[in-house]
Amino acid sequence: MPETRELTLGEAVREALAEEMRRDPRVFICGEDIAEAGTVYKVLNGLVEEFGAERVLDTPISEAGFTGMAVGAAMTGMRPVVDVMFGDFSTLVMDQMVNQAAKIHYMSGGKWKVPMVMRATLGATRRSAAQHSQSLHAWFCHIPGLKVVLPSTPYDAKGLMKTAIRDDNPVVFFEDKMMYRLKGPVPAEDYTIPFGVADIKRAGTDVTIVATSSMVQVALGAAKLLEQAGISAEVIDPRTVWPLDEKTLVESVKKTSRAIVVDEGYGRYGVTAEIASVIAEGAFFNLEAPVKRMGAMHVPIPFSPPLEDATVPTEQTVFEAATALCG
Amino acid sequence: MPETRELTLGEAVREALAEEMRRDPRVFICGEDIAEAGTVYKVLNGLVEEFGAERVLDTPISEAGFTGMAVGAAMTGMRPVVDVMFGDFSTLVMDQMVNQAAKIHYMSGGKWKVPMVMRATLGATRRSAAQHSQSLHAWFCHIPGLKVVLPSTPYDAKGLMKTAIRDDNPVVFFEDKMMYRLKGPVPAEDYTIPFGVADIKRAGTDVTIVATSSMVQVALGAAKLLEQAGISAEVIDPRTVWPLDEKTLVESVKKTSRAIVVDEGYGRYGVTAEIASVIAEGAFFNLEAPVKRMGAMHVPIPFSPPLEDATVPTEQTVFEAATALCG
Amino acid sequence: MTTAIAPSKTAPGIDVDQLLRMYRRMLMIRLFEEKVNELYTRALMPGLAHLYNGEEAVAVGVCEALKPDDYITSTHRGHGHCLAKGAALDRMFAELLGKEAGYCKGKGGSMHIADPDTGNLGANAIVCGSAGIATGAAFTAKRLKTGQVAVCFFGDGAMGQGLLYEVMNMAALWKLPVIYLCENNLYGEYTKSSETLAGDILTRAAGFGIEGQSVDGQDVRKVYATAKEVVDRVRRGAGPAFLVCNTYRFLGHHVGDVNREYYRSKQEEQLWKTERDPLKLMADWLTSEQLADRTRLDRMHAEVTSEIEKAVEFAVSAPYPSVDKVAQDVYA
Amino acid sequence: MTTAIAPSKTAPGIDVDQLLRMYRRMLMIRLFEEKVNELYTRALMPGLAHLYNGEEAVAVGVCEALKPDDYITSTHRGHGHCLAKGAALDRMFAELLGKEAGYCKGKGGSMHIADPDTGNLGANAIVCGSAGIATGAAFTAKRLKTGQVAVCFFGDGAMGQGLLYEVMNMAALWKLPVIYLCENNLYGEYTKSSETLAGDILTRAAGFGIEGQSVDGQDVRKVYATAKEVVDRVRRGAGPAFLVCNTYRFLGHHVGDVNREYYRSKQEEQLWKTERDPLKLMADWLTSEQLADRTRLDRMHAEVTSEIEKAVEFAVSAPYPSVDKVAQDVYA
Ligand SMILES: Cc1ncc(C[n+]2csc(CCOP(=O)(O)OP(=O)(O)O)c2C)c(N)n1
Ligand SMILES: Cc1ncc(C[n+]2csc(CCOP(=O)(O)OP(=O)(O)O)c2C)c(N)n1
Ligand SMILES: [Mg+2]
Ligand SMILES: [Mg+2]
Repeated sequence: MPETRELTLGEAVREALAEEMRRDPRVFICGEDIAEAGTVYKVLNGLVEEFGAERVLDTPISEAGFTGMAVGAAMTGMRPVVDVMFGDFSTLVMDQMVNQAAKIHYMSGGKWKVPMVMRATLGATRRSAAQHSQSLHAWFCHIPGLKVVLPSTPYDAKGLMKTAIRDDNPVVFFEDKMMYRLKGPVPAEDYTIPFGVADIKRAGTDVTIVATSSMVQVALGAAKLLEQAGISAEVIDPRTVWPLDEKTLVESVKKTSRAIVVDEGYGRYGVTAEIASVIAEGAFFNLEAPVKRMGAMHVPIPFSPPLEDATVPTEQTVFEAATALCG
Repeated sequence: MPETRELTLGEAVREALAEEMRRDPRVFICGEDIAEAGTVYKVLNGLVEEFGAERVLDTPISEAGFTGMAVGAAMTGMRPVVDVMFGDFSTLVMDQMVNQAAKIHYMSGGKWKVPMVMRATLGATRRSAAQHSQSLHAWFCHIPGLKVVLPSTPYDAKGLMKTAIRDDNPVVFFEDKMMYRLKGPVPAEDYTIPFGVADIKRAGTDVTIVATSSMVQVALGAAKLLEQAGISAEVIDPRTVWPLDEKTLVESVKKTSRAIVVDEGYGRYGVTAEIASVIAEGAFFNLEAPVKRMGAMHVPIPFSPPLEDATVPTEQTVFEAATALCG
Repeated sequence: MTTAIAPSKTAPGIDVDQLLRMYRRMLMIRLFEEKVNELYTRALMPGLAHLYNGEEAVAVGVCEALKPDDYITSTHRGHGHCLAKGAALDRMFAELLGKEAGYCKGKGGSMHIADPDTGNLGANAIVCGSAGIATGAAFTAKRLKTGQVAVCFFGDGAMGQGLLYEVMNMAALWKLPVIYLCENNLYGEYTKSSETLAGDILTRAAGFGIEGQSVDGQDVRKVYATAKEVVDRVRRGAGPAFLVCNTYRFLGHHVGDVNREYYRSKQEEQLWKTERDPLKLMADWLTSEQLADRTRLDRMHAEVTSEIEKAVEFAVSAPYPSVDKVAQDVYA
Repeated sequence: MTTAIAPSKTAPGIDVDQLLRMYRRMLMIRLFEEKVNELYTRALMPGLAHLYNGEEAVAVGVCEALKPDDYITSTHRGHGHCLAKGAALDRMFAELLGKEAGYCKGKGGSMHIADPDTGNLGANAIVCGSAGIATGAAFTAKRLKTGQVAVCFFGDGAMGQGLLYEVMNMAALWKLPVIYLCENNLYGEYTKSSETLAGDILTRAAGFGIEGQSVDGQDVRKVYATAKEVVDRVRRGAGPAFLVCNTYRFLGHHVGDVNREYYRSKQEEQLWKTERDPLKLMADWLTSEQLADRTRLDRMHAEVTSEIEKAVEFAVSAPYPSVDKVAQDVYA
């Protein structure tokens, strides 16, 4: 029987990277404080020891520069993984990711390819304040040419990271900071998870909760509370928000006739809007109530703990929203 | 009787800027090729002659740098207007606009203010290819602390620009390149248009078409075609996508029970998703069909004319969508 | 209070009050940071903080050369800058604890202290994020002819950010009264600057037409003297300047960075702490020059300690903002 | 075909074939651009184009020093680079007209010509947008030990973009085989570079530890000789280099920029066109050195003209891509 261990999400990401680096000598990682330091969250600990400083490359604090360098390296035969320490610094790499990486394949009529992965973190409630707590993945989803991955379990993180590295396109991979220590079973053998395939994390019949990244655990917690209240919630994780598995989401809502979309990005003009629209259209004749959207409050994330805690959806608020919806 | 002239949208923007610069010595403009050249679209022609090179300031090709400089100038008493030649270069100013301008008021507990305007262009079909044709305003709408303006007529452009300059917050103002020569009546006397107030550009009863910027003209054209087909379309322009006048949109759809949202940004994870969600929620019990979303195709904008023309909504495609919706 | 001494004992244009004030400010920062570390260790402070221990002479020497309404921008390692520019201890602590009485009503925290009253445009958690802001403040000062200057503090790590070069170019073109102040403490987080910085910092500034110089950042008198000269020159309209202060952070990158041996040796730290401590250097000099005796310095230590205790007490017992405040201050 | 001449007449290591080839390439670019202008004027070309007239010696001299599989990145003003690196006239024109037979199937257009077969990583419509890409290509070359070099072409305007400094720093740190090639034509769009560029370009490079030099960009022999030396050095592993080619664009910023007197004088243009035309300079030299006579050059002119005519014909009559192609090539 194949071996399955409990790994943290951070370990799962590291293992995926290590295995891919062993498999393919063209894979390398670059970013700030990733070598000896193993990143600020220690996710990459040990990699420089195994693969050396040429493949686990500490860069200057030059997000645009090293992302741009990765684009060129990807085009010419390498498979770079770029480490952007905080997703908030996405602001600095947008030109390289959006005007360059995302468009080069198309602009060149399909001749050049940009097989690279940009890893970044997302998520609030670490008391890191407004410039270190954002979840800006919606920006990338908006851009044709990019794929956007939001793993929510160690198993998914490993499988999706491998798929990302083997993909011939630029892939943006967001890891929730608060989930790095989340444990879960991860097979030891090689496996990948295809993009565009949602995962039903919990089956249910009364309400569909579509949740991404960190919010999957929140949704599962809420589902437990709901169960006690006699409401059966189905929790679906799209895993990749682009490509988006519209079919699975819509099918579920056709069955449950009620939906909540929970994402840690800002609620306005964000991921919840797209997913809610997809559901509202696809399950139009089945919906018993409007799709409920839950994202971060439309405020810069505050530092003060009681304020910060109020900005993101919680088990309790999701529970309340679901009971209201089903009431 | 107050004088009203026909001005182009470009002239209306220039007039607003000139009047505000006369009114308030703290207002200045900076950007590339804006002084003697008056911008690549000649929108600012004549301003440097009237206000001098200190207030109409040619900068190096340093979008991040001069936007950042404007943030600091705004904080300390000036009222900068930043000219970002193409909205595609938004990629370069995201850190200054999003991590700095948008958050400083909040992070400082309300103490510092950032009264600045960032002007940029949007829109395709000028055969400018993938890096000069995007409409990236959705990114800014997603960010608390910013306001986002999309004028669609000379009248609106002038009144909204004045409001933007007098606003104490960072405002992002997108002008459609293809509309600079659009003519319309503009009063000569001072007026402003409040943010967050949608404008019903055409009254109708059968279907609501919410359209932004360039798409307003497209929607109005489609409405004429629809009229011939016996369908009465109401065309609503939100004018500011943040703050968003949800009430006017929802009220209209409650009346018509059918809605189309048309925006030139990419269709996925963009402006149409938010507006469609707002309508789907607010007019849930009145909608006879799913809200139809129409945005740019999910492809980098191609250069080749027949391909490019296929990427954006047109009078014809909006007409077809509306007839299908009402059929 | 001024001890009578021969003027020759001090740098030209600097009197004993000033020297003692600088020492006191450095001491205040040191004890503040030690208290922050303690609050963190005792789990009384939310999040993290980047301490300034070891670098006190830089902020203090530079800010001593500034007028109250001159502008500064600060960094993630910003407590020292804020205090040196005149921030009050109690509101600093309150902000670090996320309390309503803090400088930013608890919304900013350690990395975002801002205060218009002391010309503090704000600390910034984006490395180099404030280079544009400082340049813009200088732009305003020049346009409105206010006579102010702006000092942009940043670390050696910020030399990696392209923004810096964009704004230096503009500042030079337009002769803006801004001073780019690089605190070169040899590390960016857990990586040696020598591994991330090619060429030479001052030549970089020169490439943009900006005069640069460097100074021993552990000697507050030298920092002050150099800063004074630079600030005066910039204020007179000579255009921007670049000043490198060579310094060292005694502690971790942030309060949680305790095991540092994988990126720098204990010996190196020890050497700086014993030989190059800005407080010790200044105390020794003050006493050897007989500008102050140990008793006096000890008394000062006691005074500052008690000020800090009071400030912490204030902050600890101050209330959090009520939750409804979360949606305020998004728009002006 | 080689004329027998004393080797002393040519630069060391350069023979007559090469000299004539360079002349022919320059001529090809010149006539290509003239045809583009004509296509625009006759409303046969969609959009705009940024012509390279006057700067031909730069692309040709530099690319002559490269191997076929060396990399280049190009700019909005990129036709010259692409042709110099070996692009075919017909597919160039086809791309400019948005035809399926173009280098990018019509999807890229004038500002995005790319071609793996000639090592062309792509023109870029973002000023300085390809600095990262070129540096990354050099990174690959170094890692895979392919012996390739990468040349990053950009204009003086790109000196305003922070990205350039970020990647120069890394290229210097890691000794990457990349050449930053600044085409200094004195203007960025409608603004004089002297108004937007503080300090000194070569000092900037030096600040990042990169050796720089500048050369007369109108003299293709000098450009070639300098580029050859630089390319060889870089290829040998000396790390990145910076080369400024001083040049001038004879026409507008783009084809529509016809009235230019508000930003530069007719006299200035005239002077460059008459005194500093790279084609004229080279033709004069070739004839005065008796390496080629006027008849031969005229014949060459006729040949190239007819090649261009054929290529244009091909492009004009080639079909547009069918509309269903619009959704292809978004993802690999
Ligand atoms: C743009 C950006 N990239 C990365 C970080 C993460 N980070 C925070 S501090 C730091 C090191 C900064 O080093 P330096 O500028 O030398 O300041 P020091 O901490 O040494 O005072 C890094 C990489 C950040 N905050 N902003
Ligand atoms: C980032 C960015 N900003 C602005 C522009 C608009 N623009 C196109 S070309 C150009 C001038 C470029 O000047 P230079 O680099 O000197 O090249 P040249 O045109 O002189 O060859 C500008 C400002 C752009 N394409 N990209
Ligand atoms: Mg440092
Ligand atoms: Mg130029």
